[in-house]
Amino acid sequence: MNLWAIVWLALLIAIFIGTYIWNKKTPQPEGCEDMSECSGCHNIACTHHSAHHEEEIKDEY
Amino acid sequence: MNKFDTFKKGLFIENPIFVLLLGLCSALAITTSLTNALGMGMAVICVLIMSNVIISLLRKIIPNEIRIPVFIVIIATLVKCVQMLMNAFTPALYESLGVFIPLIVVNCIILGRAESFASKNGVVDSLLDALGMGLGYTFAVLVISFFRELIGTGGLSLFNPFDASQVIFQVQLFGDYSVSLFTQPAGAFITLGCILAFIQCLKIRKERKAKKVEEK
Amino acid sequence: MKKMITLALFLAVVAGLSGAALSLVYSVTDPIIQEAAIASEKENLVKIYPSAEFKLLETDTSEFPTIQNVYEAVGSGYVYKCSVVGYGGASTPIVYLIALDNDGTYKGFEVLDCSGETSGFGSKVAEQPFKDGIVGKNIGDSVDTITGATISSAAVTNGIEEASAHYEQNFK
Amino acid sequence: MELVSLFIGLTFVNNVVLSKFYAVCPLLGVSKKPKNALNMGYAVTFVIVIASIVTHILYHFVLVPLEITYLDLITFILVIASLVQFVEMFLKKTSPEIYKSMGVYLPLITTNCAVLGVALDNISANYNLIEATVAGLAVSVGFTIVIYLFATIRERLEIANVPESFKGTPIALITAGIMACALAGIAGLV
Repeated sequence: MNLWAIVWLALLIAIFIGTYIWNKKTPQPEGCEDMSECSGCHNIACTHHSAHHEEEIKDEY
Repeated sequence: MNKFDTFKKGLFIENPIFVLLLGLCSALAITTSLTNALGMGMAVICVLIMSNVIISLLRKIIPNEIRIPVFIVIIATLVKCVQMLMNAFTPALYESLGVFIPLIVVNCIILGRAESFASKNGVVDSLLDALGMGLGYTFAVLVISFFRELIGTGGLSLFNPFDASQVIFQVQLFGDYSVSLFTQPAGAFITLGCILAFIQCLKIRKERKAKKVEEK
Repeated sequence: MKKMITLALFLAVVAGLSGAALSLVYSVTDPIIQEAAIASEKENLVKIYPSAEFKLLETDTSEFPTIQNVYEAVGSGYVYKCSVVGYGGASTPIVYLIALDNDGTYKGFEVLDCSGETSGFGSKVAEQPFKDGIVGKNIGDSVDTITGATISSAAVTNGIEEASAHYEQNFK
Repeated sequence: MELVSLFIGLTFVNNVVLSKFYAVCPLLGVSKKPKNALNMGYAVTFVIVIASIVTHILYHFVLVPLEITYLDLITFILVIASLVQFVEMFLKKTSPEIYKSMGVYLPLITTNCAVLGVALDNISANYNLIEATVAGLAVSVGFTIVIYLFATIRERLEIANVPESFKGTPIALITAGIMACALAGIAGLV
């Protein structure tokens, strides 16, 4: 059981979660809210997907 | 939504490839032979079931902000485990699928089902949904590779994914009239395009019939 | 602040679990994969080191494009599997094994595939005279090319030099 | 010289979209207007080149020495995902107008098979660092060219009278198939 594996994984996940939250915190520049063009695809991981919008509304209330 | 409904939905109504158009990258690439398609389908089913079950078990514990990163980590771990197991126990299949086993991680089906279904429903529902989606994927991939292999090589052959020597069935229909374009990448696009067109045509005909019934 | 702690804690748990799962599966499957990797080359490796036990080494060979993989014959030497582009072009490379012994000599040389070369000329790399010109020499000595098949034999010797360079760099 | 043949090989001969099927989802999903397709191409180019450099360095200087090469897949996917998040945050902060044009496509790149595919191919073909960067560049240029051409063709398809059941994705797939045939024609180039 290689200890380095867990250390390296923890570091990587920390960086990813750090940039993920950091990116969520930075607000959208003013003229960019209506990313309407990207509606068709079902790619859940894409933060413009509808799933993320409900979540944002939930966070605000 | 009774249990059988979630299972059936994955197979036909919301088939990941034909309807939701997810995971096309792997679907087009590995459908050169039935064995590849079966092997890939089994791999996707394993990963999908494990990831849906684990995610639905953990859904209450995962803090909401970091939901997607944790899902990506879980799915990447599972896919690497499946890849290592396949490399050890089904080497022939592993060779033929090549880089597309690790690419299951970015296959939108897995993350899609994890995010939209498993993180909101119970374990049994997620399991059934994973099974439905997995079988839907395998069914779609088998259909595509059926056409591609039949037209491309003029014959159909299915080997046992676990040891390549054992032939399940092998039939050679029209050897010298085969259009070898269909085994090449170009054929994959055309086959999938025609299948989607056929499905769209069925849908349009059904709508037209429904409209006619309303007018009467 | 409390949010940070729960995130960090959760992160450590996820890292631990996935690291543990991965290394567990790795420890189970790695020997089997090694065994399979060796098995496919075994009948050729045994020709050079009849009694040795082999291991597939995982070393950085990105500086040496011709080296495909490196086997260690435990206790006696190292065998390099090289693939070079001969007269037959990139689509049919010459693939061969070159063995370097611990006592600094070329222990063995086996050509696995030179089907791309012109028969009677390039295919001479697989015949005995060329092999005798290699086996027994010290590592680093120049290997003379075959008249009439300079491209193929030069490609092979170039691969042998890369193997010896890697040998000097890692195992000397 | 063989860097150039590597470049041509990856850009045209085994183009990442049409013959290795690495990024079919973005090709069908997003490329409606050529200008947007080009913006997406720039975003993908930027991410792929950096990702192939970072993944190559991490693999050879962290994973191999520590003998944890079984972590390669999870390392690559986490590196790519955090790179995408970082680039998006960086664009949001520094230049809104670039973010306005390119920002839409950045989250898509995390699940883009091309980025991870290139990183894995660089390792399995055991390129050194320069070749890995050239491969990254070649793949992204190939991707951008294909997605741009595809967008222009699809623009015309909107006004062409396509049979009822072929409208939308089916006709797009058929066009991609024909493009793949054209590309297969120059297979012997390298």
